[in-house]
Amino acid sequence: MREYTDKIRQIARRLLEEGKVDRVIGFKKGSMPMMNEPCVIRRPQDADQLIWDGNCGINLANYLTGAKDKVGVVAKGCDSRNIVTHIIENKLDRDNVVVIGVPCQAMIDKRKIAAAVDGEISEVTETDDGKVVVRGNGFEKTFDRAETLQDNCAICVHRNPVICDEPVADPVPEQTDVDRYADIRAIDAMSDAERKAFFDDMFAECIRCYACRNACPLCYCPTCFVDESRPQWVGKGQDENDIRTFHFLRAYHCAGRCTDCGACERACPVGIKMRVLTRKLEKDCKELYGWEAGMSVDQRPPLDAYKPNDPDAFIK
Amino acid sequence: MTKDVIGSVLVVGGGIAGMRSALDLANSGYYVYLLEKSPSIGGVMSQLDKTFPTNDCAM
Amino acid sequence: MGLEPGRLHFSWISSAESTKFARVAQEVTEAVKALGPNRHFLKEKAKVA
Amino acid sequence: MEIVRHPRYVDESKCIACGACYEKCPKKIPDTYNQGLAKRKAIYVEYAQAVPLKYRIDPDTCIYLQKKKCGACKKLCPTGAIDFDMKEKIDTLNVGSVVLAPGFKPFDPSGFDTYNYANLPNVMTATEFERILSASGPTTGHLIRMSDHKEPKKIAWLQCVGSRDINRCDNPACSSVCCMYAIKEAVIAKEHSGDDLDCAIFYMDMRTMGKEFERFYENAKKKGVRFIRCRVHSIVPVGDTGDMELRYVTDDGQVTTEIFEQVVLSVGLQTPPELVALADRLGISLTKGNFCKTDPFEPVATSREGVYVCGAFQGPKDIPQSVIDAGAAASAAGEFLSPARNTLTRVPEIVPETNVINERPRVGVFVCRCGVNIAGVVDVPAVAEYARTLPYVEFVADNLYSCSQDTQDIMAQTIREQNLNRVVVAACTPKTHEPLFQETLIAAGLNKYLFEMANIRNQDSWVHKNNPELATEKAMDLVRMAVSKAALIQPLKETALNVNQAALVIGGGVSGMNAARSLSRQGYVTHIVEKSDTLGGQARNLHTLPSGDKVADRLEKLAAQIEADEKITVHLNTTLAGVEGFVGNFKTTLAGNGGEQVLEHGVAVIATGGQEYKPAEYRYGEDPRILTSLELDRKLMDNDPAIESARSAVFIQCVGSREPERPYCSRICCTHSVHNSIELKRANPDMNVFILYRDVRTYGEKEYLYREARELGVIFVRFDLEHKPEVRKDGDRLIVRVIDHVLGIPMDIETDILTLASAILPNREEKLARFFKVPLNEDGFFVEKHAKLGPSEFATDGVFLCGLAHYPKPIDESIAQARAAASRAITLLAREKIHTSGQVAEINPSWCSQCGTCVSLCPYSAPTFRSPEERFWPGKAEINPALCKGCGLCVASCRSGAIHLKGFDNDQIFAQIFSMNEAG
Repeated sequence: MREYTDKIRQIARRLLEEGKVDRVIGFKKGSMPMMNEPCVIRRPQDADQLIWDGNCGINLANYLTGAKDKVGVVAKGCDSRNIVTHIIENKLDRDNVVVIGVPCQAMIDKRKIAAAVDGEISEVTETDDGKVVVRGNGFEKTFDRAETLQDNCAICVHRNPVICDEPVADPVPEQTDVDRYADIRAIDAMSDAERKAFFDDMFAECIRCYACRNACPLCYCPTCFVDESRPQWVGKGQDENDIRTFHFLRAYHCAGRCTDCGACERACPVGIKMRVLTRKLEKDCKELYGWEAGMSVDQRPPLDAYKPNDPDAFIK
Repeated sequence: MTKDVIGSVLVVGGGIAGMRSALDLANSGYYVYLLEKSPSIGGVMSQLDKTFPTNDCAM
Repeated sequence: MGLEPGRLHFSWISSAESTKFARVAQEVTEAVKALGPNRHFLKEKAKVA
Repeated sequence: MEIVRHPRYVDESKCIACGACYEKCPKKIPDTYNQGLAKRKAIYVEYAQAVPLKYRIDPDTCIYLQKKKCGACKKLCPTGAIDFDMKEKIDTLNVGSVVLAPGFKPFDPSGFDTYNYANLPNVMTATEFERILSASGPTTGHLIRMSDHKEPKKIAWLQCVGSRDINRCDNPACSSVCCMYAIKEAVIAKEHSGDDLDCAIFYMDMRTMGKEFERFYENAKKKGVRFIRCRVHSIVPVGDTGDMELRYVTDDGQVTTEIFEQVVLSVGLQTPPELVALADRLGISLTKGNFCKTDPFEPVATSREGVYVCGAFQGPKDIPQSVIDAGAAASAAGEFLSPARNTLTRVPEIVPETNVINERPRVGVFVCRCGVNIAGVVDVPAVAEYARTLPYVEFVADNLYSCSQDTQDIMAQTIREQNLNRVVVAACTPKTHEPLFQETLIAAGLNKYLFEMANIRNQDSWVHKNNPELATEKAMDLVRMAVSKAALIQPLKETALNVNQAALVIGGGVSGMNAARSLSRQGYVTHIVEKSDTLGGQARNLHTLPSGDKVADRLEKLAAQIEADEKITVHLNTTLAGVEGFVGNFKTTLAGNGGEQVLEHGVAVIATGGQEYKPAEYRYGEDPRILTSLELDRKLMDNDPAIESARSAVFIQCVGSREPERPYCSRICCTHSVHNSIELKRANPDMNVFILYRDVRTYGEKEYLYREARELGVIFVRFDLEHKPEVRKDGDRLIVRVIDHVLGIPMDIETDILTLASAILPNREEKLARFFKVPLNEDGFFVEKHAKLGPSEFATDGVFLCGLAHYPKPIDESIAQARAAASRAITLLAREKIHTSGQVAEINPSWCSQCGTCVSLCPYSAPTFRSPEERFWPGKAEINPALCKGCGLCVASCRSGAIHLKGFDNDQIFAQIFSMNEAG
């Protein structure tokens, strides 16, 4: 991780010095453990604020939406795919962005760690041999890093940046033996009553704070459908139907575009696992159209285009 | 070619060819008489079920 | 998403396929009737005093 | 011209197609529209979608007209439309030109006793079979056979019935369309009855030479349709089972018998005797096969000036080709009449429009009785009474016939007197009557979009005729829904755009030149852009046509005409560097001759042609005696001594065509090789000429050439894709080995000329496709608007297509398509202004997120991004109303909800839905 941090600082400094970018977006150490903050560096001398470790999960593509100046951005696999989607969807000009590509070694999940220890955590360190050491008020606990990963990172198959101008390191091996959709298949296999119960349970805690939407790099509409009043697509209250409408529609808006960066679940204050919705659609897009989001700047998502040979088995 | 030609055309046959021809002429600024011996236009194409290669409905 | 199967139907029907349209409409109506009233996602009607 | 107007015995201006007469007519006769497979009455409309939808009495079967009895229809007709006293009328028309499109008659196989068509109910013609497959046919689309109404499990098609036959009938020509329609019928039959239906097509040569046809053929094979190359001699009934036995010889020479439950005869196209007589009266010449005689360079001109021909009378052909001809004939007639354009057409008077914006809605509801059609079931006064109670309704009336002229006048007057600003008509279907009522609104000075229709006939009184109470209740629901929407509708503006009167033709080959000449002859300034330094394109490489014409001579004449034409500017050595704008207002940047030039034009014709495939197979390039077809033409043109001295010549067909990597037929090579084989035989009758082929595709009257070649002693040897000929060199000798399909043994042919009939390749004009936002297909040819109905135009308005850029085709067909493209372009130019529809999508830029989904999805390229430099809403998407068709695709796809469809706004639709909900 140390090498990554050094390399990122070095690249950022050089880009700023050479005037190739007006600013660099990356991460700096947060005031609390496992709470790194996105930060914007505008002067070469500030580049040393930048860091990299397993707590850089926030999708920085979110900060690029509509950028008009020259930006350098630190991007892992999923971030880079969202940058691609941004380019496709006119949120960003490819010529305006310098991607500082980080071959990602997966992010750790602060909630998993916090749940596994008692008491306040004061320090978390990752060792070179794949351990996570957590220290707090009167305790120290060591985890296998692999056990502390974010859910989406554990099943990630695109850890290396798709587009990259300034590589931070050589590509890491991609995971090839993961099953991304075991839980989705289980839901698919449920009866409608079971499925309803599953979702009843899943959404029971939702407080309609829209943190998932706000964290998502795909959600950039000037006015979100939930905020429209003519027509009022979704009621504003806590009615279960409105909650579902919000989540299902939001997932559909991400169909063929979601890179499973995990921003939504990370942002959720009540721990709703809404990635099952986006991954169901991701699975369908892959199976029906052979499509994975954000892999190429030349192709639009499958739902944005009509082809005569599109599958239509559901039509009688 | 005489210069005082009459700006109208008689189209004989109201099948697909006759209809297309009549429409083109009418839209090009000529008065068209479309002649069809049966009581409605459409010709043989209207009797077909579907048309290849798209298997579109012929109607 | 827990919507009962059989409440959503798709069909290609050309403008000339009146019989097919009638048949599909019948089938859908019967399928939905067989399901009975919708049990999921019902929103309670606001009670006006 | 004198024309005979046959009496309909029904007054068209009065008939409202209510069907009361049909209900009561006692006379049942065979339905000719359904090929006699069903019954209809003596008073009838041909089919439900017939235009005009007016009844007619068949005088030969009507009881009254025959015996002066009955007359039930006259008593019953609510509008008094029946008039038994109508007489034949002879009208004299003065016309400037005549277009003949009289079509064809399917061959009648009753005369073939071995096929037993006249005796066996389960032997039917392909046209009859179409009706069986059709949802509107006698069996409502159920595939059952006639004898016992059983679903057949095995169906055979026999090809070339009444075509390519001089023994049993005198129709030597190929009908061009039967192979494809038989395959289509087999595929559709399988769709109807499931994959286990056994379909077998017995054929001589499979002629699938049209665009996308070969793929369709290959797919049919994959779907299990059997193709058996054999001409079946006879159809023998199997006892009284209704089944039939066919005897045939398989490819390996085995004689086989097989039993089928249904046999379809693929009957050919022929010119009926009455047409031959008509041609005689008009003094136009016919071909040997009784088709209209034309010149390859003037494919739609008859032998008489001012008389043009199109469709199957010009030669046996399919729908796209007929549509192409039709455009060409229209263009030819238009060129002939150009000085008299717009002298006889009429312009309607314009009533000034009242401004109703910000007025409180005042809805007028007109409930139509439609005679007894609606009022017989629905309680119309009750519905009208109910309508009066609805919000914003200021006026209600019920009419006997809303669509009659006098009612229309009264409606217009009422709208004025009552100051109505929204109109709802509860009547029949908007599909046929909306335009009529909109005219009434216009006449009353209202914007035509302030109109809403409730369909209480087709969707109510007709379907619920046994339940009047329910029907009345439903009518009220429909009216309430319509009124709730009507209160929210707004007047919509149709913007008028000027159409730049210049045309741009891209490509200076035969197609491009013909398109340009047609445009210029109709009075439009035209520019030809040609990338090379001469006009003529691929035709410059051709020697002669089967008609005997020297292509070079005709080409020279054409090019001279183009160059002398003051309205045509030719830009040689020029390509397109960019295209901006849209229909009526294109701005194209031409690059060439050391500079750039911007051209403004209203329409564009793409005629960029194709090229010859340079073979990688058959040792091409290794020996000067191995030629492509065009290289042979060159030798013939140059009178190369090698031709005269050759003792033997071989043609190999399908070189690069109909192969897995290029799965289309190049259409012209069979005719080209057969024609050249005749040329060789003529030059040197002792020469041994072989044509190695897969299917001989000399479609239409080109079949005569095939026969002539065989008569001259040209030897045809068939091979298949798995056993392609091999070419080898033995010292100086050039040897072709092919497996003889009759003997099944390899045969070596020593040859002095080996001609490879190589494929026609598209030019893959990807840049051009991007410029004009038009698509290319997998093979690299341009994709037309509609395979059947729009072969010479693109889905993008204002852009047209012809020649090899569309698909391989011979010169006459290219010329026809060039003129068709011009004809379609002229219909746009002649309008001078285009009015956009009011019902178009509109983007609210403050909600637009610029994601580009609409831009990507729209089939008409209507949404685009504003320039990033624009002062207002830079970079946001906007919709060009001139290109928008109002389909709503973008509206549905917009995540941000920024797009709405005018006339179908969310609030309007929701109002309708919510007011439906009250129905309970």
